[in-house]
Amino acid sequence: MTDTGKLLDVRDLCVSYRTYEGKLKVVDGLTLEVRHGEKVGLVGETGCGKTTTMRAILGILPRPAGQVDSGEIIFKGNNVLQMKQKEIQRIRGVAITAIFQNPTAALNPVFTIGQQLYDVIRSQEWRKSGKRLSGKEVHDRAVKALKEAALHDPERLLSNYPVQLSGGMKQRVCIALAMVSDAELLIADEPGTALDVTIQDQILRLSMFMMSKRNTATLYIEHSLGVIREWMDRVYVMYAGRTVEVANSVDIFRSPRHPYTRGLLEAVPKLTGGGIARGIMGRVPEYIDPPGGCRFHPRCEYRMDICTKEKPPFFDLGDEHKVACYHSGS
Amino acid sequence: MHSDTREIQQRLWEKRKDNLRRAWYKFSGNYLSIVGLVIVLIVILLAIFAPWVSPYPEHRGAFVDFSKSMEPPSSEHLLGTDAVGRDILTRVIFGFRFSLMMGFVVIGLAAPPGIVAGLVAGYFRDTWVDTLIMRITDVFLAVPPLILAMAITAVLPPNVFYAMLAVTLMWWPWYARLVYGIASSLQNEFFVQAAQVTGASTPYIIFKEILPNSVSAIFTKMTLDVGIVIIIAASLSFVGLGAQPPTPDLGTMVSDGAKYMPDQWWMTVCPALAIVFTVLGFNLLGDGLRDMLAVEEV
Amino acid sequence: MFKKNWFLLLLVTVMLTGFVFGCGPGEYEDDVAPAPDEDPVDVSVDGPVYLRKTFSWPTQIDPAIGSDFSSSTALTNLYDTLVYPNPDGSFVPHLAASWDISDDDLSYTFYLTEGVLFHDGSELTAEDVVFSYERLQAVGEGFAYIFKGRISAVEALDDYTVEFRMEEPFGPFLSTLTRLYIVNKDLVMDNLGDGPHGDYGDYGTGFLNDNDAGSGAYMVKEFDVATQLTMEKFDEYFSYLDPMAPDIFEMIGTTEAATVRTGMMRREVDISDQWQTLEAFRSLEEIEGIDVARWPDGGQLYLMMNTQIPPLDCVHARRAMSYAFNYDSLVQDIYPGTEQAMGPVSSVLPGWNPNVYQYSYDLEKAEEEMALSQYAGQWDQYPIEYAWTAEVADLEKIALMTQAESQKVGLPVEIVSTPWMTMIDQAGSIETTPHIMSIWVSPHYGEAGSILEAKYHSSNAGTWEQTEWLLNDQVDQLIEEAMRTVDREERFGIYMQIQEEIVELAPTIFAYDNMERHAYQSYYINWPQAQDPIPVMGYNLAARFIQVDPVKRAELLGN
Amino acid sequence: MKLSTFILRRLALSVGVLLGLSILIFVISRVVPGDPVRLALGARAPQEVVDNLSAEMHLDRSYPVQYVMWLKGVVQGDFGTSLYTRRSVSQDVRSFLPATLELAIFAGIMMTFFGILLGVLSVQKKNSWVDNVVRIISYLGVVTPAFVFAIVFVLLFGFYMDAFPISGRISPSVTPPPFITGMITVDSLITGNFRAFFSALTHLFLPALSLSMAGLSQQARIARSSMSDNLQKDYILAHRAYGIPERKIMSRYLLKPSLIPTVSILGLDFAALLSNAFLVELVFNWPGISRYGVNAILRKDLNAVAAVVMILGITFVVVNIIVDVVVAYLDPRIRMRRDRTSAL
Repeated sequence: MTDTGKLLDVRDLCVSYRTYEGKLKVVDGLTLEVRHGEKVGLVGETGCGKTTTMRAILGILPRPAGQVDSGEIIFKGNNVLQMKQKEIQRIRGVAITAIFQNPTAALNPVFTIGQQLYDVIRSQEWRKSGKRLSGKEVHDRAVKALKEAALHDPERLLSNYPVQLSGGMKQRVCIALAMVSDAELLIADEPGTALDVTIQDQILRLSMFMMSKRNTATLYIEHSLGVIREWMDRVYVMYAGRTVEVANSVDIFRSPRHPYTRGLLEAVPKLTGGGIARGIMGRVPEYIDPPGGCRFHPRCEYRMDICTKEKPPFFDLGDEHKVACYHSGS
Repeated sequence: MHSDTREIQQRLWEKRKDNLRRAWYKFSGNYLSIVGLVIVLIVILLAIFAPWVSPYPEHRGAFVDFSKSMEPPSSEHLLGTDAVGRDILTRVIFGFRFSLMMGFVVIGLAAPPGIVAGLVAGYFRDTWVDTLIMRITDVFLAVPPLILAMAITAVLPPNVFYAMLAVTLMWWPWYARLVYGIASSLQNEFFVQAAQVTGASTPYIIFKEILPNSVSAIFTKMTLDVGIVIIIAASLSFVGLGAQPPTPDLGTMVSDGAKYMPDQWWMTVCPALAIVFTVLGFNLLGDGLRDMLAVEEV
Repeated sequence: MFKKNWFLLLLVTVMLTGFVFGCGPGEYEDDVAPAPDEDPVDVSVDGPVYLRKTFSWPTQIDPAIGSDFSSSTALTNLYDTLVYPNPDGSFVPHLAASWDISDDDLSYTFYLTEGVLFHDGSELTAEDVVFSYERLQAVGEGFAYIFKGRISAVEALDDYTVEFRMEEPFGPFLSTLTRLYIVNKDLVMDNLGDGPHGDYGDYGTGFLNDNDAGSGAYMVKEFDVATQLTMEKFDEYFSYLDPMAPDIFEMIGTTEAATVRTGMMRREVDISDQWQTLEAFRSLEEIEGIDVARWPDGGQLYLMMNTQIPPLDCVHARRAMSYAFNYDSLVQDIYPGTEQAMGPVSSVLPGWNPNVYQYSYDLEKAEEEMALSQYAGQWDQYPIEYAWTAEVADLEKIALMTQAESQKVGLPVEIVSTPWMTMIDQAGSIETTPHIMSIWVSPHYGEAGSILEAKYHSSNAGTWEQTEWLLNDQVDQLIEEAMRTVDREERFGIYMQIQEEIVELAPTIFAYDNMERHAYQSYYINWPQAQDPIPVMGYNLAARFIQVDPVKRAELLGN
Repeated sequence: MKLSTFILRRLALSVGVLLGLSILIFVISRVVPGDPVRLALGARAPQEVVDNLSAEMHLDRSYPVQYVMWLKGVVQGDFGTSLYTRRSVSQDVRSFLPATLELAIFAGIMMTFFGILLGVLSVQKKNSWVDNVVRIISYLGVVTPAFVFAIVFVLLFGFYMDAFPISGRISPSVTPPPFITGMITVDSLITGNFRAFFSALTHLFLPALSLSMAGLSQQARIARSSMSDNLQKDYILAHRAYGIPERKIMSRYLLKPSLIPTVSILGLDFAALLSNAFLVELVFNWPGISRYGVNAILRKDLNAVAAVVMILGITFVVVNIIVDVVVAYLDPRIRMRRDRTSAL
């Protein structure tokens, strides 16, 4: 069954959150794969389930509300969902690591950068080789990691608390944190979104650059297609918890097939916050009682009868281009 | 034009109704909140209808019957009788009146000045107004409220009115502080700045723009505080600074009954449980409201 | 996970277990002698013998300041007086071996017992008597008022002879001497602090506040304000000191029911205070080896009516109140075993008039009197404020009863629980004195005149002993006349006349003759005064007569 | 801002607060109706004695002068003479304060320790019976007045089980250690008197427990909620994603930020503790400053009232400073920005 080429294989993943309002099926049948060394983009509007997907893969869904209902997440031939907490821990950080969307939230506010970085370096090394590093070694590695992340004056930085840094610096620290592990798979969740537009770009370039340099397989989660085109090998397009289209980054721009992908491409400048309403009123019912059949059908201009009734399967368009749409697939 | 406004109003109304529905859903999702609501309603109803629901309404006042004194709980007297033969259940039910009055009146009196002080200080953040008001509240908050309330009650004539006044004096700073926190964070918000730019008067901004945004926090705190004030009032009574006999007062009943421990335990335990019951109700309700209104500051 | 925290949890468990085992709840065997907490009660019969009694504080051990029950008790044990009272109200020589009275009754010459030692070993002389009197008058508190304006001079004629000269004849003078405690002049002079008395500084009030300078059978060992006064036996005491009298007499400053009860159960308290409720005394009496001693203390519970404010300025209103009071219920339900008072003087006090009119519980008569009053028909406009001492639970019962009974005849009574100190404050002026105050008053010396003067002479109006504000010239004159009368029979005759006069005026509801109750460990304590009490406050607790048997105590504890 | 600067700032603010407090207390203690001196001396005391004492207490001067003289005294630790015990109030305070401090410290330790422990247990065993028991305890603790706890404990542990003494600080049959600190447990340990130590400890247990219940519940509640909130925080997820061992995350990265709210609420809990001491000391006949204070209040002993309130105010302010410093130490976010919301 296992394909050695595949580093990560997510099949038909369904994740839901239990809330006061009821069960939110945030991810509903997501399929995705990442091969060794491959850079894969996952694109979709804010709130379509990208972050949840990332958390499910890392096994860090908020407990007890978040829950994987069905599907498989296979990492290097093992189903992460069936692993014990201990085993997941063993791959986390060593084999898979992540960069989070909001660097302010992702750094522990009451520990210095140094304390956090040292701990990561130590536990990485200990797990990889069973070695205990000396304080000096840890320090040197931390300084090196910060330098690599283009941070000036790493010595001073190490004794700073996150609150003393700017948003951009914090994200660089996060990148450094993610990079010290030399993981095989890095999941980056919109690393630039929470930042100033000017800094966004720098961060993007930095993270991309570091990833290419290390040849780490990457799952890059973004709401903006622009980023994808430049750096990604393949792109998955997600809508309301489902994969709707997948293709290499050339095809997806040249010949997008799913009406939603097309919409995305046309609407590049006004993507964020558009489309699916972000307000509480709009989003919630959508996941409690999502539209039947194809979830995009209420907004689709090519809607057919079947779209409202049945969930579209993937239609293989060749050259690894797949689309889940009755209109464009058949 | 008209139909547009009407439609907007209609939508607003719907939205509000929907919000209420959602809030109720959230509130009722937590059965403890419902328990709290029920307790509070029971206590309030018992207090209002005390003369009709209590078994021996005449026992609330000047009444002695030494032939029936200190009887243990029985079918005739569900919670037993006290040292002069009065039915404890009756007195507990009437005792709710005093407790509730104390809670409502104190909060009712303490909240408005505290809110105004907090709003003003928050709006004029970083000016001398802010400094003056908040330093005064600091002084009041520098001593635990019960202690100062006791000191004040002791120097005033011994009656309920002054007891309430003393607790009120101790209580407004908490509201000032709560509202100050909210107001000073809202003071920089765009809608406040927008109002400033359009030339709205200061009172208008404070009361029409900032106050409505503090309402849910204030309301939640008030609910929670009723319980705390009931405890403080009971504590004052316990020390001997509460309502005058024969007015039934739960705290006084506990302290009077304590003199007869352990043989006549019901004389002290029953009113004590009544206090716990009441405060529990307000606390559960307050917690439910806090969750429902998503208030964090309280 | 949480390895450290689990360790802490373990630690806590161990601590808690330590507590529980340390306290050994399992040793509890029966109600009579419960196993105490971790310190086994001292069952050994060696070591000092204790007598522990609970009291209501404050206890003031300065003889120029203290005057209440606990203070009097302490003073009686720490100091001596010239004469000592007998149960029948007469006197025996004490510090004064004998005395002469001049023919005009204006001069008393006392010949002191020789060889009386103060606690510091110095001898008590006439100088000390003079100093004690002058100090009492200068400080001016406590019992000073008894002598005020009556004694013109006190003079030491030689080391052992002292003369008191009167302004005018003072009938009960010898009785009042039970309140003149003799202090050690040299010791006090050595310990003067700053104060307003010129050469005498503070007159030693600072020092005597928590030290003694007496010659009594006991001396202060430790004084822990508001907590405990520990006195130890003075072996060189000049007068009778029972061989079985306790080595240590502790006055514990609490009247808290639970404390007293557990203390008595564990034999850690030997005699209870008198302020326990009747129910508490009942349950104490049920404990093996404990009895309740009862004796009339010469005082009464008085419901004092402010005679200067409407509606109680009308004698009919006061009589109506007197009739509306349920004496029967009082002596049956609230204070069983007591008797309704007859007139203003307790029936045990020498000089009591057994023939005065006694008001009874009679609502019809109350209504008749109400009809006679100038306030007839408008009682509603004159609510009667009734203040009772918040600290005493039983007084609330009486207040509630009064309120309920008065309501039946249409007299509106509002009861106010008032802390004791507030009551004293309120008594200070006519305007602030409530209509009725219920207060126990006991005589300061053993005769009717003490009570009559304190309660009804105008000079004492405004003290907590007289909130009636009677201010009646005729009564004043009669009392002064009695005080001047040296002949006992004659004086008592005037006392009786005063009592009739006062009953007629009805300024007070004479509730009942007070019974002092003290639960005590009768199994191992022989308390002679409890059998034959002395009608002077404090003297019944002179520990030098009380016999404590540690062997029997150990017997009770050891089962 | 450096921690030392922070502390200095905090101290400066507190001095202002204490000055304000002294005015407040002065005003309260001087509106006493009636003449406190006459009250203390009794109606029979001669007028010149009353006048003397009034003069000694400066009651014959104007209010501002009285205030200044009073404050001068307070700063020098002289609160005047108690009308009730006839001693200098400072002397009384010295003899009563240790008992209350002993009780409060013991209760404070119980409160913090058991509170946080219960909170941690509850989060760890979330939704199990342990969690439910902790939640019930913490609810009851918050809604039950301290005197009710005291009475219930007296009934249960004192009368029915006879497991703990319910009155006083030490058994009357045990000789107390000499006065060194005034705290019997400490003094008896210093002098090696273990019998006295255990007696004092058992006497301490029930009052301290009654006293700590409110704060303990609050602590458990806050610890529980802040830990379960923080468990959902991105940085905990991130720590996991970076591969930090779970045990280390729990005991280090989760505990420290979660302790901040519990520690910050300590100040308030301590206030509750001081207030409740007034009730608990009464029930357990504990000869502490609070019982002294209640008696002073009931007896209108104004110098004593002022002293007690002032001393508790100072204690409270000092505790709050300590709490703030600890919070600032734990939470760099506070340290780094100007403290402006409150001086407390």
